[in-house]
Amino acid sequence: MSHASLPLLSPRPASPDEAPVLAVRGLRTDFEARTGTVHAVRDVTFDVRKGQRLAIVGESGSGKSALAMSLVGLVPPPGRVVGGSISLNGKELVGLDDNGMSQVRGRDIGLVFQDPMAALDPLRTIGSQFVETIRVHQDVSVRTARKMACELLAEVGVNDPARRIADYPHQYSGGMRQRVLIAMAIANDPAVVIADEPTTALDVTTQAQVLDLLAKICDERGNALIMITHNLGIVEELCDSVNVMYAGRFVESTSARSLFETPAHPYSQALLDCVIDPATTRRGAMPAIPGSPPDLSVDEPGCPFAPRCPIGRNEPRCATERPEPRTLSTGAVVRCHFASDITGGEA
Amino acid sequence: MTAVAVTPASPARSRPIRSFLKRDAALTLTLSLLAALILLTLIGPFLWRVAPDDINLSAVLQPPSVAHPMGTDDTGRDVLARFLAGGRTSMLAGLGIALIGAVVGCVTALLAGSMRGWVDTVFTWLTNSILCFPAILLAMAIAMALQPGVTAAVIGLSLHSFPWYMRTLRGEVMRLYGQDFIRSTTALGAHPGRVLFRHVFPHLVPIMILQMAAVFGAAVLSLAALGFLGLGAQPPTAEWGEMITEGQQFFLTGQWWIAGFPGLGLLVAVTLTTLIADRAREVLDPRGEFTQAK
Amino acid sequence: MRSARIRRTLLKTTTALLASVGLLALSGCGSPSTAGGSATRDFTVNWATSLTNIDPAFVCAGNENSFASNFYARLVKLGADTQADGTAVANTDPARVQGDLATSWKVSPDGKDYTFSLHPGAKFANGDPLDAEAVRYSIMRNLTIGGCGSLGLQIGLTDPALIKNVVVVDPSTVRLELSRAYPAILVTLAQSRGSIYDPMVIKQHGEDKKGVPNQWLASHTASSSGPYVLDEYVANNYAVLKRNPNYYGTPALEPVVRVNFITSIPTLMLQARRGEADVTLGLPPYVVHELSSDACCRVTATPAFAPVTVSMDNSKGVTSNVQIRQALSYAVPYQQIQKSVAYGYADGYYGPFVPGTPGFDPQLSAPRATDLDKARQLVSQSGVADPQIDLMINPSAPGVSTLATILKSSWEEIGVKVNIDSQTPTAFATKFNTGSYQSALLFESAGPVAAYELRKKMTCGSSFNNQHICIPGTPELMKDLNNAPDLQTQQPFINALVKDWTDNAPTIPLYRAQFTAVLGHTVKHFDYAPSTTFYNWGR
Amino acid sequence: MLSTILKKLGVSVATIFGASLFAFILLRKVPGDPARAIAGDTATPETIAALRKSMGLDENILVQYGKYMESIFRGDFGFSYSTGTPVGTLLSQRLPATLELGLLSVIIAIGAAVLTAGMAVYSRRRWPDKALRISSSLAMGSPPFWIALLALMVLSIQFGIFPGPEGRLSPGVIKPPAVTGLFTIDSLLAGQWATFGNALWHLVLPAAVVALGPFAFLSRLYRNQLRGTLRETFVTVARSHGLRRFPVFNRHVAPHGLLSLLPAASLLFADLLAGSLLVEKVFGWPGVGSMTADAIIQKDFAVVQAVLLLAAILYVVVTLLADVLMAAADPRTRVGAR
Amino acid sequence: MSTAHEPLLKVEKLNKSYGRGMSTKNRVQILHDVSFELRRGQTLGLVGESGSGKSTTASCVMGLTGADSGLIEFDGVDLTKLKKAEMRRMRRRIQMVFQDPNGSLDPRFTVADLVEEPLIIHGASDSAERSRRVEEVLDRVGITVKQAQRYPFAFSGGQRQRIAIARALVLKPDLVVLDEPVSALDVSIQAQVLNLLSDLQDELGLTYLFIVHDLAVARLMSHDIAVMNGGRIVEAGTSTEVFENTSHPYTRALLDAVPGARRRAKALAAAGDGPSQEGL
Repeated sequence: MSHASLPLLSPRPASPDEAPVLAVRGLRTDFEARTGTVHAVRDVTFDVRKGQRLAIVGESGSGKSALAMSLVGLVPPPGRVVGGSISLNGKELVGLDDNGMSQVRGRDIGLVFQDPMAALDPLRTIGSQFVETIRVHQDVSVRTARKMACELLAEVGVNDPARRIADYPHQYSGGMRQRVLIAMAIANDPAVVIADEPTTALDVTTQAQVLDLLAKICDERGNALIMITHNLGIVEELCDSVNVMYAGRFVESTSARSLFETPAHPYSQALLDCVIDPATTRRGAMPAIPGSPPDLSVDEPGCPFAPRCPIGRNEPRCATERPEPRTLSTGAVVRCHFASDITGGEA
Repeated sequence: MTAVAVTPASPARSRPIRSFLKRDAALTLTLSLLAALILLTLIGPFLWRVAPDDINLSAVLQPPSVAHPMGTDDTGRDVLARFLAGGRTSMLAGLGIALIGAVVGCVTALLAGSMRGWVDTVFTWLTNSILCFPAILLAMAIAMALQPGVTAAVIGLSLHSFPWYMRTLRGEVMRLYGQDFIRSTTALGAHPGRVLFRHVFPHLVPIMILQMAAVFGAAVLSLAALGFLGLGAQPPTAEWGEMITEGQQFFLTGQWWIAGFPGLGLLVAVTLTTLIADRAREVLDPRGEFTQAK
Repeated sequence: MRSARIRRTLLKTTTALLASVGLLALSGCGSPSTAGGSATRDFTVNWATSLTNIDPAFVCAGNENSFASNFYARLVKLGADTQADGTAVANTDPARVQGDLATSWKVSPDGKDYTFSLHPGAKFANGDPLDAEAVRYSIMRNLTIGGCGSLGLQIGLTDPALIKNVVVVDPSTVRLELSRAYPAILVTLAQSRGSIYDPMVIKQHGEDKKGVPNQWLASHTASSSGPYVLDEYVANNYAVLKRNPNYYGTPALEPVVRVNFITSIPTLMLQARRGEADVTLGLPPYVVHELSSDACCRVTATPAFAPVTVSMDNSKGVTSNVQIRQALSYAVPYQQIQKSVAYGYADGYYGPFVPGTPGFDPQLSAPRATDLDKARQLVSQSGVADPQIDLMINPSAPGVSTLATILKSSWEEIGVKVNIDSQTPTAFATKFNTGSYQSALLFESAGPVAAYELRKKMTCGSSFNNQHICIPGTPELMKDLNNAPDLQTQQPFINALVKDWTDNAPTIPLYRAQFTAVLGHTVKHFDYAPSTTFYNWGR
Repeated sequence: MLSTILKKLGVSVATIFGASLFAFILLRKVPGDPARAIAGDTATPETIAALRKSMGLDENILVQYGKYMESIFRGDFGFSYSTGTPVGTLLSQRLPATLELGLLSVIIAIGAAVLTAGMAVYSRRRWPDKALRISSSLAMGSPPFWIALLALMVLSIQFGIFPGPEGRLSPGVIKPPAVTGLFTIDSLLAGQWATFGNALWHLVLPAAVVALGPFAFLSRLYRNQLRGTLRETFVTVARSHGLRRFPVFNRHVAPHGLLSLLPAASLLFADLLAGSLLVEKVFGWPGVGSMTADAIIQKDFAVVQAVLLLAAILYVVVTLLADVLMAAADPRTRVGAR
Repeated sequence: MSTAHEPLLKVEKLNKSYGRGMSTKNRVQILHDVSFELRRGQTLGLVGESGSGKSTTASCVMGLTGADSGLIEFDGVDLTKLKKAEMRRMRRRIQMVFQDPNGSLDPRFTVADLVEEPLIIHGASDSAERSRRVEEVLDRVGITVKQAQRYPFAFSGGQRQRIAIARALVLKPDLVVLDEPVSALDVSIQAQVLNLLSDLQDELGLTYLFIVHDLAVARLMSHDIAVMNGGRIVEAGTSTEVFENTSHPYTRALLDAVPGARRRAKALAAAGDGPSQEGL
């Protein structure tokens, strides 16, 4: 395993003694489909502390977006949170009515979405949407809100914001729109910013700029950042801790460094193997994960990764017994019966 | 996103209709009601063996009774018998209009959509020119130019229905030609004819069925409207619209059954069609791209 | 703060809608009180008709002539009798004709010249003199225009023309020169054909182009010489008639008459019931029957010149076979038709002209009894195998489809297959007038002169003989009839012609429809003439 | 944008040309000789021949078309022989009535559709949506002339809530001074409140019946549009910023639905002639619709031709207008991308 | 691979513009003088961001879009000069795999029918022979005969892309144009498909024109690389040349933008040691 990664810029370490801003315990979200119930989020537990940059990594269909929407109570119907608790600065969010949730959204939790092209109302100017966003939570005049918006836009790198605030979304490029959306997400200074695949829809060259911006903003303001992504490169570059999600569960929760140096779960390992670096790779075969992700509407008794796992494929235990989270010596929490066998050490 | 796992990842319209029927009680119910109504008007005359044209001057304007379940009109004709005969006229003409429009519209759409260029321009101009007349007005003018009657009404309404098919189908043909699976077939070296008939045409069928349902409903109503204005079916041919006209003056003197039942028949038939088309649209066309006016 | 804003937006969006809904409701509640109020309302005539043209020289239909008659004076007018219910009914006897614009007239000894002395100082509504020149102009216009006016005015005598010339003797005297003595001319002069209009106005509006009647006159009046002025006219919708201040005669009873042209029977019926119309004309018999027992109104029925017939082409096809025609005439259930279609507002007869026409003989034109056996026998005698006829109808007229249905079913009972051929009014008229039909169900308006009717319908080869009736021996009788100056001398020829006609059954008269009017209780004065006018009607 | 409008204008002109040619040729094929119909049953052949000549019926059909178009540009729509009135006069007499009816019915249809569909989509319960679906299906399936009869029977005759089929005003109510020709507006301008009430009272029922079909169509369209827009990302984004359901619905969802409603509503407006055709007759409404119905029965082709042309022009103009409005209302087309 | 190979595909000065009317003002130039060569048995990676013109180039090569000017020479034949029928016959030797496996398979056909269709089009009349070949190629891409009776929607994205590959390969073409064949797939699935493509190339001696935006995938798969930007080829050469001695700033920017690459590159510079794939 040779993804040597020596961080030049050390992210702010999470201080364990600080009370978590956001504490999620045993969160479960279901979608009632005609074909049966899809358990999209299954028993997810994690903490986010002030200034932390947490990554949630998974493939499409792993439940990571459903998780993000569950946190802000915007799971699209027919989906809903069916269990667990989300505690924001001690305030319970699960079971809160929509009005209560509305006060949390934007003010306590900011959201940045995947597709900036579709994330702004095309019929209204950037300014009016921005002002609206500010005035939902802050009792300020339209004029003040507009001024605040201009400042924020300048902060995220929009040139001449006083003029461009009157423009419509389609007059902005994709990258610029994502900057606007980031500015709107932090406009009410939320404690936590959730970014759901914020760069997937952008061109490669723009991606980097937007990521830099997100990091910078959160650093300056001290917001916690939850980065939801499938791209391990982003995780490596941006985040300090990682949760690897598979089939609705966190299969490995650890620090970014530990994940890249000593991935504990076979799935994490396989994912890392799939990452190819254009600078170093050569023509030839690459390691692949066989098979395809499981159907989320069935909840098998064993480890959901077992059929694709180099170890689990041949272990009867993996097919019958669900692995419970275990904490390893590295501090990683892993759901795997054989995690210790790979890394060679158990706490 | 997880929601993706909920909605079918594949185009839903390729699913067999049968499986939907099994699960969709409402659709099954409405479909069987409409089928029952159509069947009733088609075989009704064999069950209710009273000739719709038989007059009986000694039993005029009788309210519904066992002998005349829908009463009699001002010449003593049995309203039920006329209701059944009128329904048959309406249904057959409606089906005819839907079919003629579908065939002509589909052929022109395929021609215009696949050949493009001046063929497309001419057809589009033609259909635009026809569509700027309201259907009923055009049908009236046709009825005026020909002999008023069911035939003229069918011709007029078909003339107005085919551009609707043509417009929707042409758009779909154009869209399909931009689709990768059509491009991939072309890339395989398939003859344009093969692409057209094996790959493009089958995709038009569900849209055509949807459109036919809509056109059928509208056609039945328009036909009745023409009959009401005296330009559709001519007396003594029984047709629901014509029956309403004949019964109109009796409405006010309390003999509601002469115009009441045919109106009810129209209402039920067209409403059922609309409900079915609605439901079918959700099944066949979940994106709602082919929502058609009228 | 936030919720306040939400409430405000909610309010903003719904207020507008609520306001409009409220406004509707308010107006709905407030309005009924403004309806009704017959005391202040203009005298209202609701008429189930649509007029195509109001130029009396040109139009043919009875309704149009009636309407136009309100605006034009005529030299003379018909005498009248009062029937039991108080309605005055015009009498078509030439001997009882009275003066109108003409205060008196003299007939030359040979009966060919009529010299009329006009009302002194009579004026048109616009102030133009209503003098001998206007009379000459008007009568000559009628004669030369080529429409219905010419034939009607001359009682069908066109070869040689009955009216030779009109001579202005002096501004208040005019002489009519006939080619032969013919007293019935006075009856036609009393009809709308004899209307007098202002030549100056017609000239102002483009005169008549050669053979083409003036289009302006189709919806306007050439000033007014009659009791009313056409104040407002919206075709197929309504007309407002106002008293003519310059009228020389007795002023019209009502100062203003509003005529609504309404073809929707339910509307007519409802308004009659609600007392929103003083007179309702042209209702189908069924509705008249319904209203006759309604407290709202009074129904008056008078004999009219309105035969309902089945015309047949006597020259071609099965209908050229006399036995078939007779068979058809015996198979019609006359009694039932009169009862269930005409609801009793009908009289039975069987002849070329209707009862009430001077010269009508009830013996010769007795109603035909329905005799199915005889009819079947006649069919078998005719030698026509599987007889089949097309019956052309114009279903837009009320009652037509009912009648057609009855005819079809009764004729099919004697083995004659009937194909009902529905045509729009125009196509119907064109086909009928060009004689390209086999049989047609016709609601006619006949002239009040027996000889005219016979001439029109029985002259072999005449272009007006749309039935192509040509009975052997009739040309001679017709010649004798044409030469006879007055009814007395005409009667034997009329009787002979009627007999020939009934024997040949060239047409099947189903019944003679009565003129019916539904009157509100406030209507005290009402009269009827072949060209119905409104100026003697009133409250 | 200007070039797009010019192009659309070109298409519109071509469409109207096609439509007018089509209508003209169709109506010249009408059987039955109009000259004979005018002249009546005792007209001489000479009279008929002279009439034919004066009406230009003896000329080549394309020449006739050319002359007809030329006369249209002079504002002369021909002569209606079934009413004895120039068609232009007829239209000016009857268009305001139809326009008034049409405008109110469009307002009712759009208002009701926006309100009901908005409530059905906004409500998180299922029954409002079901109720809307069923009621709009019923409205779509109801024959307007029959509903008109029923409404008259029940609301007017049985309960007397609405006036009978007597046209635009009660008998005896004086017409307001003509300014726009719309009685409601004219009476308001003249300050005649009673007349306004009476005119409106007469309008409501026919307008509601005319609005029935359009309401059904618009409400389902609006419902689908709203539901589609609700699924858009920007709605979720706005919610994620803390906006509550109603403001998001009101400011973001509804405008999109309304924008997409514009072309459909314009089509319906263009289709009003057809709607009024059926309803006017029943209500005795003295508009273009009842005139057309009569003219067609009478084969009065000058009127029918003018109405056909009018309908075509109305359709084309209204759709063009809707296109332009759409473009103007949608910033994506109004303002170019940077 | 040896450079002695004949070029199978030669594209020279290809130009293409879109837009209405004759006036140049309204026309948008999509391709500017695009030229490249592709040698038999090798893979050319055509790299660029969206809108760079790489897909249009592929479309022109396939004859799905007509070029304005330029030469497309396939095995010595100029494709731009071929008549329609000749081009159709030629397509037997040139096949294409599209980006989105959901859209490139007709949902109304079973998988077996879809894979059989190219054989029918190109006149393989013996149905037993056809079935044999369909079975063979499906087996090669890992789809069983039983599965092949199902419709495309019953398959996952990766499987569908394999079906698309089978459909392209059943005619045993010389050149396969791969238009972003893995970009719609998940990371864990990408590798499966890419490996399959490499294996098939080795087995069947296929030549690939590989359209791709992911530089890593491009390097993994290609012998030669051509970088496109704004309708022009800005840099071309062997894979090693382009990636290790990047000359054009645009290519440099692309490489730098890959997440994680920047830090890794700096780290590498610091550590002075390159990680190797062989360790896996």
